[in-house]
Amino acid sequence: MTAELGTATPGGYLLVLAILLPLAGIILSFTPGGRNAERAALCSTPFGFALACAIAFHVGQGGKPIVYAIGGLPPPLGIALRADGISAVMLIAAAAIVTAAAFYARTKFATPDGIRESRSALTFWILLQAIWAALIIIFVGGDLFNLYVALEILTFAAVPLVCIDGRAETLAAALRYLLFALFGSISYLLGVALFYGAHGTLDISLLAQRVQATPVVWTAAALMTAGLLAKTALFPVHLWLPPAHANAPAAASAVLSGLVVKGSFFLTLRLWFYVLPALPTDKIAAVLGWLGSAAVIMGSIVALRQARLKLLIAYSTVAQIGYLFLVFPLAAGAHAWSAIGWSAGLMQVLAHAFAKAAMFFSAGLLAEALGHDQIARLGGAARALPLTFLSIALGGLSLIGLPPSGGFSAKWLMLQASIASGQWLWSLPILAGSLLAAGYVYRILAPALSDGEVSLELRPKRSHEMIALALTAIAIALGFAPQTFFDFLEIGHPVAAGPP
Amino acid sequence: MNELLLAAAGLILFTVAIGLARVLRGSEVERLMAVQLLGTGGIAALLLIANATSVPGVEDVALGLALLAAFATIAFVNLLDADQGDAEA
Amino acid sequence: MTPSVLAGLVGATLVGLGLYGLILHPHPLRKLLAFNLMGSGVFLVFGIVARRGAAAGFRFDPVPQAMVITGIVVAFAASALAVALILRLSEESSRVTLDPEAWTKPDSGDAK
Amino acid sequence: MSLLPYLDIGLALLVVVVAVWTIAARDLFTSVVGYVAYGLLLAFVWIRLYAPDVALTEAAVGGGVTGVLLITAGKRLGARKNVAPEAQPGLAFRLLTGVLAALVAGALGAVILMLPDPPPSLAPEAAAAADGAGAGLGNPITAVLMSYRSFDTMLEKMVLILAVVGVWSVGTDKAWGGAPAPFRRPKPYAPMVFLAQMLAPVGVLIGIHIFWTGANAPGGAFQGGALLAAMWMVTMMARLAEPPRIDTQRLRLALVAGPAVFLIIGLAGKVVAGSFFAYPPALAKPIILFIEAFMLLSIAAALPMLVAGPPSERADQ
Amino acid sequence: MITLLDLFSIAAISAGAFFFFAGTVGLLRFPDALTRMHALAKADNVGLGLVALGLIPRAESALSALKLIVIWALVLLSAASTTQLIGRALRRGRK
Repeated sequence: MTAELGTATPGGYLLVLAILLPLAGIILSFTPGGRNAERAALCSTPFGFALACAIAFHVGQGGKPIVYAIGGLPPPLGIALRADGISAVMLIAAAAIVTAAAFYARTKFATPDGIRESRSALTFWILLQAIWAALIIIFVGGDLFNLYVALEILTFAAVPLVCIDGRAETLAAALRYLLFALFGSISYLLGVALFYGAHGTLDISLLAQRVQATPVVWTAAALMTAGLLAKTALFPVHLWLPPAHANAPAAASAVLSGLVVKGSFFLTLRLWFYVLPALPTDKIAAVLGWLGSAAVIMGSIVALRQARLKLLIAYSTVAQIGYLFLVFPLAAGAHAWSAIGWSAGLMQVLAHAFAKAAMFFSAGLLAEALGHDQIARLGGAARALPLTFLSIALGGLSLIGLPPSGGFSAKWLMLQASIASGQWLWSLPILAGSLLAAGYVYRILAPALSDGEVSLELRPKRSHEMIALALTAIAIALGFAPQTFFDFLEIGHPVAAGPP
Repeated sequence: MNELLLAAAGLILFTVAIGLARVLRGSEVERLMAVQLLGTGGIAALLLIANATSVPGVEDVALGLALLAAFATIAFVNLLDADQGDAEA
Repeated sequence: MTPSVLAGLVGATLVGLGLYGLILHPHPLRKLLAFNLMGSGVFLVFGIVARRGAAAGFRFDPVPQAMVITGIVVAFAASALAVALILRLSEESSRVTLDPEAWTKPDSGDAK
Repeated sequence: MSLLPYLDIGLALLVVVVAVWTIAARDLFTSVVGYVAYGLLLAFVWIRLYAPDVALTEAAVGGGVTGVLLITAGKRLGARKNVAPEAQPGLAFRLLTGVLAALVAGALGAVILMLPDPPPSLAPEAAAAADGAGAGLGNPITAVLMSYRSFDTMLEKMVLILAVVGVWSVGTDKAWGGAPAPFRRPKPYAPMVFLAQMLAPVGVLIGIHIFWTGANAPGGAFQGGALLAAMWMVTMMARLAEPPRIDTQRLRLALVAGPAVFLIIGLAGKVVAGSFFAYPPALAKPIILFIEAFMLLSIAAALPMLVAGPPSERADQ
Repeated sequence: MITLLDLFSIAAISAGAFFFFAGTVGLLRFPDALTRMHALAKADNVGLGLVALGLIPRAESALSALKLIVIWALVLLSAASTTQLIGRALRRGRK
C-alpha cells in the first residue's frame, strides 16, 4: 500500500510548483501593489499554462497518475497531491481560460494613469490569480481537508469579484453568493469530520480502500454533496448564480461561469467516483440525475424569458450545469457504457467552460460597444460587430449541441450511454435541453441578424474579439477530439480499473 | 478535593447562568454587563474545572479570556460615543 | 454519557439550530450569526472525533484539533468579509435584503 | 460518584440555551450579544474536550475579535433605521425549515453515536513521527499545523490575505489607499485610555508568551497573534493609535510576511531536505519557530484590518 | 490526607463561590441597572480573587501561580474600566 502511495513519482514536483506559482503571484501583486499586480498575473499565466502542459505530458507518458507527498510525508499523516487524466485536462483548461481572461481584462482593469494603484485593478488581478490557485489545488488535491481550504480560497476570491463595481445590486448578489458558498463549505466540512471520525484518514485513495456502506459514510457523503451542490448551483439551489454571474465584469463572469462552478462539480465527481466507488450508488445517482434534468429544463426555460443578454447566458449556465449531473447515472458502476458516460461528462465540462467563457467575453464586448445588453435592442448589431456575434453563434452552437462541436460530442455520448445502459429516460432531458437551448440562442441571434441600426459607443478591440473567438474555436475543436483524448481521461479513473 | 473544586465550579456556573438570564432581559447596556459577568464567573469556573481534571495550559486560556473580557463593552461604548459625538456613522 | 457523546449531541443540535436560522432569518447579519453557530457545531464534531482518538500517550488526536484551529481562522475571515459587505450594502441602499426579486427593476438594462 | 457528568450536562444545556436565544431573539443586537456570550461558553466546552489549544483560539477569536466585529456591525445596522422590516416567513415555511433542521440534527446526532469503536486515530502516527518530522515539538498540534499539514496552514494564511483584499475592495474607489475609519471618532475617554495603556503592554507580553510556549505547550502563532491583534485593536479603540493607510508598504509587508516566508522555506525544503515543505531534522524546530514568528506578525496585522473594514473617505485623518 | 494548604484552598474557594452567589442575589434583587452593576463589579471580582488565591497552592509552578495573579489583576482592571464606561452610558441613556 505504501509503495503505491509513495512519496513522489516522476514529475510530481510539478504539482507543487503549479500551486505555488499563482500563490507567489498573489504575494508579489499585493506587496508592492499598483501595476505590479497586473504584471505578476500576466507573467505567471503563461508559465502556469506551460506547467499544466508538462503535468499532462507526464501523466500521459506514465499512463498513471503522478503523485507528490508534501514534506516527504505520505498520507495519512501528510498531504498528498495527485494528478490523473481529468486533473491534467482541467489544469490545462483552467490555465487557458484564466490566461484568456487576463489578457481580455488588460484594458478594463488597467491602473489608470496618474494613479499609483486603483481599487478595482488591484482587487481583480489578485483575485483572478487566487481563483486560479484554488482551482489548481482542487484539481490535484488528494486530501479532503486540504480541498476544503481550497474551496474557501475559491469563495474568498470569487465573491468580491462579483461586486467589484460596488453597486447595491451587485453587493446584494455577492452577499447572497457568499452565504450560499459558506453554507456549502461548512456542510462539506461536516462531512469531512465524519469521514475522519469513521476512518481516521482524509486521503482520497486511502479512504477509497477503507470506506464501507455504513450510516456514517452515507451521512458524510450526503452532507458533502449537499454543500458542493449549493456551490455548484444545481437546481434547486441555483438562485444565487444568475445575479452573481450576470453582474460581475465580463472577464470575471467568464471565469466564474466557465471554471469556478466546475471546481465544486469536480469535487462532487471526486467524492462519488474516487472516494466512494465501492458503494452502491444507483439511487443517489438517480436523484442527482433528476435534479440535473430539472436544472436543464428550468434553467433553459427561464433563460428564454430573460431581457438581458448576460442574465440569459447566466441562466444558460444553470441549464448546462444540469447536464453535468447526468454523468452520475450514466457513468455509474463498471459497465461497458460507463466509460462513454464518463467521457460525455468530462466533454460537457470542457465544452461548456470554453463556450461559456467566450460567450461572456463577447457579451461584455457587446455591452461596452452598445452601452446596454438588452436583447430587444440588439437589432442590426450583428452587422456592426460581426466577429463578436460569430463567437456568440459558435458558442451557442456548442451549447445547443449541434455538430461539429464539443457540446455535440458531449450530448451525443450522453445519448449513447443512456441508450446503451437501457436508461433511455435520460435522453429526454438531453434532447429537450438542446431544443430549448436552440430557442434561447435563436433569441439572441434573430434580432441581431435582423435589419436595424445600432450606434456603437465604442468599437471593441480586435484582440479582444480574437480572444473570445479563440475560446469558441477550442469549444468547436473539442468535437474532433480523437479516441486517445478519451483514453487519457480514463487515466487513474478507479471505476475503469475496478472489478466489474 | 477535586469534587469540592467541581462543586464550587458548578455553583459559580449556576449562579452566573441565573444572573445571565436576568441581565439578558434588560437594556442593551445591561446585556453587555451580562457578557462581562459571564467572563468573570466563567474564568473562575474554568480554572476550577481545569484544575480538577488536570488539563494543561488552562491558565493561558484564562489569561486570554481575562485580557479580552472588556472587549465587547469597549466596542459598544465606542459606538455609543460616536453616535452622539458627531451625527453620522 | 461521556463528555464526548454529550458534546457530539450539542454539536448536532447547534448544526440544526444554525441551519434553521440560516434558512429562515431574512436579515443577512442574522444569517451570518446562524452560519457561525452551525460552524461551531461542526467544529465540536471535530472536537469529539479528536477526543475519541486518544491513543499512544496522547489524550486526544492532534490532527482534528489542528483542523479546528484552521477552520476557526477561516470562519472568522468569512465573517469579516460578510460584515464588510453587509455594512456597505446598508450604506448603498435603503434595503438590506437578499431577495433577488427586490433587485430586478424593469429599467436596469444597462450592463457594466 | 462524580459531579463531573452533571457539570457537563449543565454546561451543555447552557450552551444550547444561549444558542437558541441567539437564533430566536427578536432584535438584531440582542442576537449579537447572545452570540458573543456563546463564544465565551464555547471555550469551556473545548476545555472539557481536552483541547486547550482550541479553547485558546476560541477565546481569542470567538470571544474577543469576533465580538468587536459583530457588536460594531450590529450596533451600526441597528442605528440605521433604514433596515426595512422584512416580511417574516410564513408559518408553513417555518415549520418546514424546522422539520428539515430537526431531521439534519437528528441524523447527525444518531450518526455521531454510531462512530466506530475503537475509534480510528492518527495519534499513534503523530507520536511516531514526533521526533522526525515532528521536530521534537512537545505540542503535537503545533507539529501537525507546522509540519505534517503545513500546506494547509500556509493556504489558510493566504485566505487571510484574500479576505483582507476582499474587505478592502468593498470600499469606494475614491477612498482606496486611505486608512479605514478610526474605531472611535470623538476625543478619547479617560478610563478607556487608561485601560488600553494598562492592557496593551501586558497583553503583548502574554501574546508573545503564548506564541513561544506553543512549541511545547498549548498555544502557538495563531493564538498569540490573535492576542496581539486584540491589543492593537484596543489601542486603536482608545485612539492611542490610528488605523494605518492601506497602501503603506509596512502594512503590506506585515500582512504577507507569514505566507511569504512559509512559501520560501517550503521551496527551499526541496533543496535542503529533499522535498517541498520538508525541514532538515536537525534544524526543524528553529525553522518552525522562525516561520511562526512571521506568521504571528501577519496574524496580528490581518485580524485588526479585517475588523477595521474598508478604507474610508472621511477626511479626519 | 488533608494538609493545611488544602484547608486554605478549600476555605478560599468556598468563600469565592459564596461571593459569586451573593453577587447574583444582588443582581436579582437590586432595583436598577446602576446598582446591579455594583453587584457585578464588586462581588464577582472578589469571588474570582478568592478562587485564584485558593488555587495558588495547587499551581504546578511559580509561573502558573503568577499567571493566576495576573488573571485576577486583568479582570479587576477590565471590570473597573468597563463599569465606568457602562455607568456613563447608563447615565446618558437616562437623560
